[in-house]
Amino acid sequence: MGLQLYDYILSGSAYKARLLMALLGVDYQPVAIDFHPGGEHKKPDFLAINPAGTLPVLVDGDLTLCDSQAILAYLAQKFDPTDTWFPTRDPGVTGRILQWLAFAGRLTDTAGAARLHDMLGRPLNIEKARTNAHMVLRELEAHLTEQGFRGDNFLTGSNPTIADIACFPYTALSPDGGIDHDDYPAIRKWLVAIRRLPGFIEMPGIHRLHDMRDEADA
Amino acid sequence: MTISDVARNDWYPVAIENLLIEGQPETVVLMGETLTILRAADDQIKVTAADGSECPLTLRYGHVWSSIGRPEHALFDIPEAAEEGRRMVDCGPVRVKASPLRVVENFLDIAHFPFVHTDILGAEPHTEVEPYKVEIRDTVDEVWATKVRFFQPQAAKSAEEGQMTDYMYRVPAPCVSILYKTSPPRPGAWDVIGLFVRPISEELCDAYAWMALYDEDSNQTDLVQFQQMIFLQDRSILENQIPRLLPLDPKMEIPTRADTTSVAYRRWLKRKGMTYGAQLVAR
Amino acid sequence: MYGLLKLMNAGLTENDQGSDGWVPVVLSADLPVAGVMRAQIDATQPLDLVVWRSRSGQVSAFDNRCPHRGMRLSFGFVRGERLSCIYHGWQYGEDGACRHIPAHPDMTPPASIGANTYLCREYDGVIWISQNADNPPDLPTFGGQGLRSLSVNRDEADLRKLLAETCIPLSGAGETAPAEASIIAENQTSLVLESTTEAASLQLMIHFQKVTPGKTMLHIQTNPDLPVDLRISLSRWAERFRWSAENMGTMVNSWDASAGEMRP
Amino acid sequence: MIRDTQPLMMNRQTELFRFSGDVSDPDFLDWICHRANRLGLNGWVRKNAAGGFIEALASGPEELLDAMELGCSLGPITVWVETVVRCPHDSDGPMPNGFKILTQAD
Repeated sequence: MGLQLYDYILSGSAYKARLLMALLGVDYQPVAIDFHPGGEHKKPDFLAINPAGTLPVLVDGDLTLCDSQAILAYLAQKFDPTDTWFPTRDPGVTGRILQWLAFAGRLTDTAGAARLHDMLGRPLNIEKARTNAHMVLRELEAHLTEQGFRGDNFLTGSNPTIADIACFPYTALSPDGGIDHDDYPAIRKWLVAIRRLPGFIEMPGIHRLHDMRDEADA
Repeated sequence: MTISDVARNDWYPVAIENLLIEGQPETVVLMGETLTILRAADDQIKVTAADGSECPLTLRYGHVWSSIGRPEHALFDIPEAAEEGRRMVDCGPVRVKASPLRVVENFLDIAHFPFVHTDILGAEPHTEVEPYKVEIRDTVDEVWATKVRFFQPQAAKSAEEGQMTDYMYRVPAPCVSILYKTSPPRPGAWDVIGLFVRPISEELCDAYAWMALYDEDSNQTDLVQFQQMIFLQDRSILENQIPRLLPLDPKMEIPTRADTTSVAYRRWLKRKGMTYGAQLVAR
Repeated sequence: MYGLLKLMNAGLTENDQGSDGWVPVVLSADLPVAGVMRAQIDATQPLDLVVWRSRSGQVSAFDNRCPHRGMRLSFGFVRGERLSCIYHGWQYGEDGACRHIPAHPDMTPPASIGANTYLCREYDGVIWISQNADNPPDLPTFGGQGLRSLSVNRDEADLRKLLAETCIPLSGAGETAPAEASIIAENQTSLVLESTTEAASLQLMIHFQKVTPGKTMLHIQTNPDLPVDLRISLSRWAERFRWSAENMGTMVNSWDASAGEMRP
Repeated sequence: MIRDTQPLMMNRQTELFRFSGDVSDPDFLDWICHRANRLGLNGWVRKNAAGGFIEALASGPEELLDAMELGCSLGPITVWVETVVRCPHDSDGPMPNGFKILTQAD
């Protein structure tokens, strides 16, 4: 049996796994979980798979992984023969990638939470979440600005890694939670760079780049 | 602000019937008023206003319907809901920071398919909207658009190539739109997709999608998530139209023939005096 | 001797009345080819604009509102020399005129259907907007390099005051005596900060964009050809300035030791 | 801003529009004129006092005449357009350049 991904179409975290598998050309079997409105992720059948009741979950044979960042690391290690998505030979590079994987969690807790509030009506102190999300986005903007000085388009270098995939969804989706990108020119350029990657797939709230289909101008 | 009678005295969705758990009240806001929905131990569902008074109640199409006023009419009928062989799918509420009327109007629009639902409901270069028929049916006081055809790149999961798909649209109430669409497994029949909108305020609403499909194969959750995917593609559009209220005076806009349903809907709202969620003077 | 580069022409004098009516909205490098962005300008009539760059590099600014059904054009996309609305794909040329309506592909739209346009000029690494056609651009010349833009939740006047009053070491760590920066030129849109030591001279030009009440965007340029670590130091200086401004305090007068070193 | 007038490739046609209903608000004429100018149509609009309706002659491509009908059928909030009747008009006389309001004297 191949890979199975317990998935929810509107989950930015599940999208991380879908996106990396698309970029790596990995086949998998999606299993849709009725997160909303059914709340299936908190019901016994699903809790038997992931007691934490969170999505996504990746199952590969006997292995079950319940954290989107861990899933990215696993997929890259197992399926990326070029060793560019999660290079581990240089401890400094590995350390920096792990730092951004942890940072992705802060995006989920702030911008991701604001989105769940605004989109699905989940209870939250929304003003606080938005303020905190802007603080996190300012950190990301500052780092991407410095990467730009170095001539690097991505979080840890000139190539994308799982760090970029981990931070991309909830940054790109933040307008769904009332947090726009007007103040963040470096983030805007980075989001476009990721959307231009060969094999990129979209999700609701992240439209594709229609400009890639260029037309002859009349 | 005062809420016009036509807005007050109508039915709105307040909950999904199946998801109400006995003894666990849910609260929602309907046009600024907080309502509590409770399935009691005797399995009876009740809707109560903040002052404790009981609100009108109708259970239909998988949803709990209520009102902050006194509806003088029964909830609109969807005859297809009673047809044998259909599968009912409740897709859940999605919140949108826009006028409920904008959400309904967008649901009536096909010209955006190639740009907003790319490669699903539409695809360039198949962008042309052929003339279709729109009428306000006075006998039932509803807006109908018929003979709507649009190119769909992948009408069914099994379909290899795109094809022209037929649609009909029906607006039986200001905050409700019903779409009829060629059923892939039964080419002669229509699948029915309803959008039931609850105004929270004039610029904020919850939209519940509901489907009655001829489909024996698909996984229920896959169907729900397909519909959520489509609606969430629309959501960022709806939240970024200026103004947030739906203009009843189109002075700042340029409707063309492809917008005929939109104009008919707005005319109908104007005639009914449905001003909740509407902008009266163009700015 | 990068630090000794002089401004070729700061373009600003104390008496300069500035370029009335022209507002900076983005550094050139932050609006790449086919880029589309939103810019808000706080004015008597607050503006919500879309600013975009065509394939050939031309920049344009319109009201951020599709004439068809009001969708924000900043969600749109650029193909060739046209901006398309994301909602129904209506296409507009750089002059704002509608060129194509996908739902009616055989019709040539009349020139009278169009987006409301603004003057948009790219000048010396910054993109400027004006509503006033009678007012020719008299924009600052700096000849510098874009550093970054950042938003600050304070009014422009507060920021200018803070910049004027505060001792701001612009030079990097490792200097024996961090120099104080002073404003050497200022006009209505911009100011130039200079910091000179024996080893180096640094200039920052800061252009102000009033975004909304209480919010200002700073578009910052520096001397050209600064090394990466110094640019990082200056970017971090800008962050510290923002922190200071937003927290009502005075500028923290110490250099972040983790910032880049300045090596003569 | 001055724009080059584009050549209209489509067949231009001329139609007479009659808007009836509660159309007495005098500002409706301005509204119609504004709409026609926005659509680049040539022609005129006037009040037919005797008939209690508004009539307009408009010339342009069919799609834009349709847009004219749609926009005006909704109109400003002070107006209720019950019906719009359109009929082709063989106009031998010169059409005005642009669109204007005809007063009773015209």
